[in-house]
Amino acid sequence: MTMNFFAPFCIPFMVGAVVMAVALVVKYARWIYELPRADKKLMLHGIFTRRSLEAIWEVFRESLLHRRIFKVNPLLGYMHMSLAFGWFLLILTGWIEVVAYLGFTYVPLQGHVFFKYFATGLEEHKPVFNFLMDFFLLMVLSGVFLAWCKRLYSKAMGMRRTTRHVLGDRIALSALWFVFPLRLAAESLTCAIYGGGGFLTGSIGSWLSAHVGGAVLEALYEPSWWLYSISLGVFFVALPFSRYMHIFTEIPLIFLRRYGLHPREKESSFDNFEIQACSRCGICIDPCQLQSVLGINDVQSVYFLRDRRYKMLTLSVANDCLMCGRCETKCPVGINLNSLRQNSRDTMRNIPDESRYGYLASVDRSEGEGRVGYFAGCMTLLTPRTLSAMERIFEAAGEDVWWADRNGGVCCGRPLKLSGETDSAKKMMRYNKELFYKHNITTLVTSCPICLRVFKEEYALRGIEVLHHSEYILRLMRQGRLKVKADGGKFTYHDPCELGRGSGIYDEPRAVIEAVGELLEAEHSRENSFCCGASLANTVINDAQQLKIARSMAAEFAQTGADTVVTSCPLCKKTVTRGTTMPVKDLSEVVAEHLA
Amino acid sequence: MERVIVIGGGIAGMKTALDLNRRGIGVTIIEKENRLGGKVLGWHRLFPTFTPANEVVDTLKAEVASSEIDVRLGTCATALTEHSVTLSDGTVLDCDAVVLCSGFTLFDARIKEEYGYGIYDNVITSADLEEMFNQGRVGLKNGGRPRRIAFLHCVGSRDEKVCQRHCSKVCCVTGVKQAIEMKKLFPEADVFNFYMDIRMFGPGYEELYREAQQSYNIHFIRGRISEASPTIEGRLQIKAEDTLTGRPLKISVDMLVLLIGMRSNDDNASLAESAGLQLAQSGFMAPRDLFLSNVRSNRDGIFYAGTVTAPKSIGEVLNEGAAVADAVTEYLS
Amino acid sequence: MRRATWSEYQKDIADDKYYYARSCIRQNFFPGSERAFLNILSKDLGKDILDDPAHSSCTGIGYHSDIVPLETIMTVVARQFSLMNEAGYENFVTSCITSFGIYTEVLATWEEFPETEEKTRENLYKATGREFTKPKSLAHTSDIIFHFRDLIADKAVRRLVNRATGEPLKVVEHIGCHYAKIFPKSGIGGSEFPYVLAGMVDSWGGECVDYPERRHCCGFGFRNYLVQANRGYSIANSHKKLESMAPYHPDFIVANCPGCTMFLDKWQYTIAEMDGRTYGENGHGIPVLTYEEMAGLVLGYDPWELGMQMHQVDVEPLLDKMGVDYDPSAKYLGRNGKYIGKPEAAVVNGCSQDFIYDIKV
Amino acid sequence: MAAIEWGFSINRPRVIDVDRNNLRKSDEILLEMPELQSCIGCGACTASCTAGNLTNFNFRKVHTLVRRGEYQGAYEEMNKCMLCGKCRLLCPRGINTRGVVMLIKRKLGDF
Repeated sequence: MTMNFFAPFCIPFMVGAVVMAVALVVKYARWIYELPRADKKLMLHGIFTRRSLEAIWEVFRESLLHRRIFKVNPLLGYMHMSLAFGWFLLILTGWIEVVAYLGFTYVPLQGHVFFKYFATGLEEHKPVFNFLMDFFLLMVLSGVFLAWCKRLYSKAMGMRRTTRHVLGDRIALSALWFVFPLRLAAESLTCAIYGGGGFLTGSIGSWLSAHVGGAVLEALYEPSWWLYSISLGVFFVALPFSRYMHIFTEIPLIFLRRYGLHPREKESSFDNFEIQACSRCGICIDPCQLQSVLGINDVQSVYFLRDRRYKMLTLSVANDCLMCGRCETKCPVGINLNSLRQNSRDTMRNIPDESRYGYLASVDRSEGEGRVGYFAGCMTLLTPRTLSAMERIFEAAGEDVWWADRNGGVCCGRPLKLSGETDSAKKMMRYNKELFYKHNITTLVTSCPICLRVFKEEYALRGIEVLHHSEYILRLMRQGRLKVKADGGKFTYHDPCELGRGSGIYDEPRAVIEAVGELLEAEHSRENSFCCGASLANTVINDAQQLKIARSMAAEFAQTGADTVVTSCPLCKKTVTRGTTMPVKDLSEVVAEHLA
Repeated sequence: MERVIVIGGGIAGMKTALDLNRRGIGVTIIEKENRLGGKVLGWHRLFPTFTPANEVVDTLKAEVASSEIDVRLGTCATALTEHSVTLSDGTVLDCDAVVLCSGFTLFDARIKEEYGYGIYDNVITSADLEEMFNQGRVGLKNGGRPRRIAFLHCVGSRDEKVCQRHCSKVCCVTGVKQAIEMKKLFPEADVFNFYMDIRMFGPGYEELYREAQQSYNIHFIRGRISEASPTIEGRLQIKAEDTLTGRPLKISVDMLVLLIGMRSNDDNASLAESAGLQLAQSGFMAPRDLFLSNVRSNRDGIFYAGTVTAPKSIGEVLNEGAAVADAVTEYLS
Repeated sequence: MRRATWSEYQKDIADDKYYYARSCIRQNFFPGSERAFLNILSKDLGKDILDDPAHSSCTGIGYHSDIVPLETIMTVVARQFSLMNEAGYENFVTSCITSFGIYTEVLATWEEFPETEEKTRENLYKATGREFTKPKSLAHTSDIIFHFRDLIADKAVRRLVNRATGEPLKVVEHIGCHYAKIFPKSGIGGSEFPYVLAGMVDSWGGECVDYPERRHCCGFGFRNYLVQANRGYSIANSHKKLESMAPYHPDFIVANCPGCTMFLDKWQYTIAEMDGRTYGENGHGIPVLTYEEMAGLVLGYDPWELGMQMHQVDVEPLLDKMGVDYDPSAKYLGRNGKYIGKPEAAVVNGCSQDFIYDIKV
Repeated sequence: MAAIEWGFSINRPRVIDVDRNNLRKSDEILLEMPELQSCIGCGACTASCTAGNLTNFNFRKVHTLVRRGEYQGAYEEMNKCMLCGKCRLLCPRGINTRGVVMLIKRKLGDF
């Protein structure tokens, strides 16, 4: 049997499909071409390894099933899964159906997509396909329905806020909303006139033919296919230029990530994959305290990525972020939101200045001779109780200490790096690194998580083990060098962003607290803990706003029934103190008070 | 019936008289002007709430008018004892106690001639500015709108050179208040306040100061103006040190407002001599002590209320009016 | 300008019988001025004034440069008084503002700290065998001219007006710092609005200019000038004043301090040579006069007789404006008709820098 | 120029001449961050300053000068700042001092 696979209404769809294909190929080719040499190498080394297989499995899990969204929000996960996986299955089953009817012959793309239209002359029907196609269509439609609901009542979907979109997105979104209802309409009308169809299209078709006049059906028949084709075409044209780019981009991203690519200190081509893999689902909005506490709603990661993608990023958006990492842990695509924001800031602010910080050259105000170095950090100098507590702990453990900055030192460089002045920050890092080597330390303890993070991530200290004081204290206790006595005190613990989400240190401080008293967890703790609001990463919000965040986050501590809030960051300590009437102590203070 | 003579018909005098009268004591107010109200009459709005000054004065005046208080206008006391007051026309009034509420004198800005008050057209005092507000005609002498206005704090206060060591207390917040009022009238103008210290002692004052800085963008420069000179465009060039940067600073302004201080009345000395009262170093009357007897003089039967003893804000003056009535009642019983 | 308060700052000025103390700077740089002062007093006004050859410098410059100690200068001052006593005079007038400041300061010190006066008497006696009594009145010579300003106006042959337009001449009056800034009560009109020169200008038909830097020091500043490396500070002060007065187009500057007259005059030359900047009309400097010269011109003295050829900034434009008859060819002839030499062409007198320094563009 | 070796030159005045200074940048800075105007000059920022401990960098003085229109050298001075944030913790007026540093650098630098 020969079939004609062309009708004029196919044109919008065909044009759309071609535009989309060309745009995608051009984009991906350019991004890959522009990848830094090192990234290209990683890619080549990774392609023919099992990482590619792992990537395929991840693509299935994440791009089709959206497992991570399920984890965050099952209803939202179902919506994405039904749309993505349902549509995928429709396409896949459609192809099989064509093969089943026509055997292995060449059928043009529009032939597959509009098979129902072209296949009205078929003599036999295969009910199993009718059923499956209708079933998957229903599945997609249920997703569309949920998407509509999400737009209208985001709270019903478990989201307080949903993303506000740009014009391109709205066009694509509207087209997408209509694709499947129009498909349902077109196929049902076809069934009404020609018969066939499954439980959905077939039933609607029979009902239509019974209740609607033949002339009306005839009149609606062609236009319905036209509309379906147009909505598909519009969607495809808009896709590469809208957020729907994520549908395809997440796939190469998963592969590249498996090969070890990641955003760098400076902006690079790889960032394109991450930025355009953002579906603007808006999951990052709710965790953001700037949104929930301060009502700032144009700076969250989704908007940041959008602005950066469309090259309309402003300093005030790039800088207005606590970089607490709460959104990053929730991102279903696993985009490195902080790294991207960081390298945007670098692009906007980094000015290499050779003469800068020339005054550091001859500075060395350190004292002591020990192999264990203690770096208080700038902020700890403003929380002298932490400093004296550390002194007592070192003494109790009999540790010989080299005090790097007790008499005033040089900043670790992270605050400057956070502000985007990357190259200048390196000078401070180089200075401190040389200072550490000069004094031959083997262990570097710091009580400031901000310093800790940069020591670990940037300093590359050979032969020097970097520890946060919580890790160090726990080690001393486990080695039996530090004896503490528990006294039944009730503590709650605030996870500093840079220590918890930033450096993955959650258990050590808790273990230390449990050794001296009872630990009562706040509602939001560990990965979910709130930021205190004074993060050095944010240079936009004012003092009143910082205080508001501090008060809102500290409210939870009182509800735990604890007597004391413990934290292990001098900045958090200062800030939480402003937000609560409860006593706030650094971990080291609590330990020093409980020395046996 | 006992009779108390209250010397001075400003807010302190009126408040004192009213509170005594309410206790059934006969009161005579002696006021040198031809109307009651004192210095507050010349004021437009009061810090820090921008309350119209006449709300305070008119209320007190109406209460006095509807009471049995004997008011003698246009005459002043030249001598007093605890039992009598001699008036300028030679009349001697007998009484059972005297409350001295004769207030203060505004510092004459012409003495600080380097600021050019009375010499250059647009150098005015804070009192002149209130007068302008009252008349609703604020602006330059030629009717123009000022583009840059400077306020100078501590004119005639904390200044050994004019023998006024004391702080006049209310000028700082007046300067802030007037700066805001000027900024409201002339939003396009830049306003600079030159100060030595900013002393925001009362409730809401510090908040007002901060509002002036943050919401009204009023520039505060820590440094005393040394001199004002005319420029060829008819503006005033003023010089000061920006002490916070350690650099001299000069700036041309269209208007210079001198925040004049409170000094003691010239006749305090003669009154004090006639009654054997003690004067403070500042020339103000010295109360018996600054704590439990701060409205009593060193002589029984003679009392003080208001700014006759030291610069005070309006609220403080009114409190003293109430306090002195209490002290007088106690004395008479 | 409304000088509201000057009348509150008055001082007693003797009417006759003056003992005259010369000024180091004035007699060196403006020698005609001191002669003119003596002539005006004795000849025009018929007053008794003694120019005693025995008196000396007050050593004020040395004192302000930390070279002459306080005790020494007090003794020098005491000697001058002693000479005055010896000559039978009681009214001390001094030609120099620095000296005026010194005498005022020394008298005030003796008043406040009588032991210093005793010590001075002892020192003077030990050194010279002299004793002294303090003068009855102390005045600066500009105070004397101010005192007789109306008499001079009566005798005037011309006024401070532009002959061509009939407009009053615009005058910048500059008062030496030590005239009244140390002791405001010692100057006529006080320190903020001194009236000593303004009074002369008012009486003689001119108009004073009140410009922003009116009060500023000329920049002499003793050590600032005496040490070459510091002269940048000195000239910066004159520069500031000149920049500030230039927009008012003054016809001339008059000062009562010899140092100020000298510096406002000579620094104009230097600024013109350094920067090519001049402040007067037609690319010339602004003529700077002593008040004796101003009085002399009003009284009809010959400008070369007054020594006005000694100025760095040429005064001829001013003389022309005032309609003064003078012989241009006699400018550089001394008292006996002898040629006294002529200064090089200077930028401040309208000569281009390119010409003077032969600059190849 | 002059062929005479004077041994001195006319010293530049140290005065802050507000009339001559161009206040546009200063106004822009205050418009973006009005809270800077509420500085009371207490010096807590400078006292705690990590960079100020090692150099003559004086944050309070530099931003005060900038507000008066004295921009000369302000960018270079602000470049001495390490942005460590101690000052922000101490400012009694709650001024976002780190934001001020970045703002002044942005307005007075070329970016």
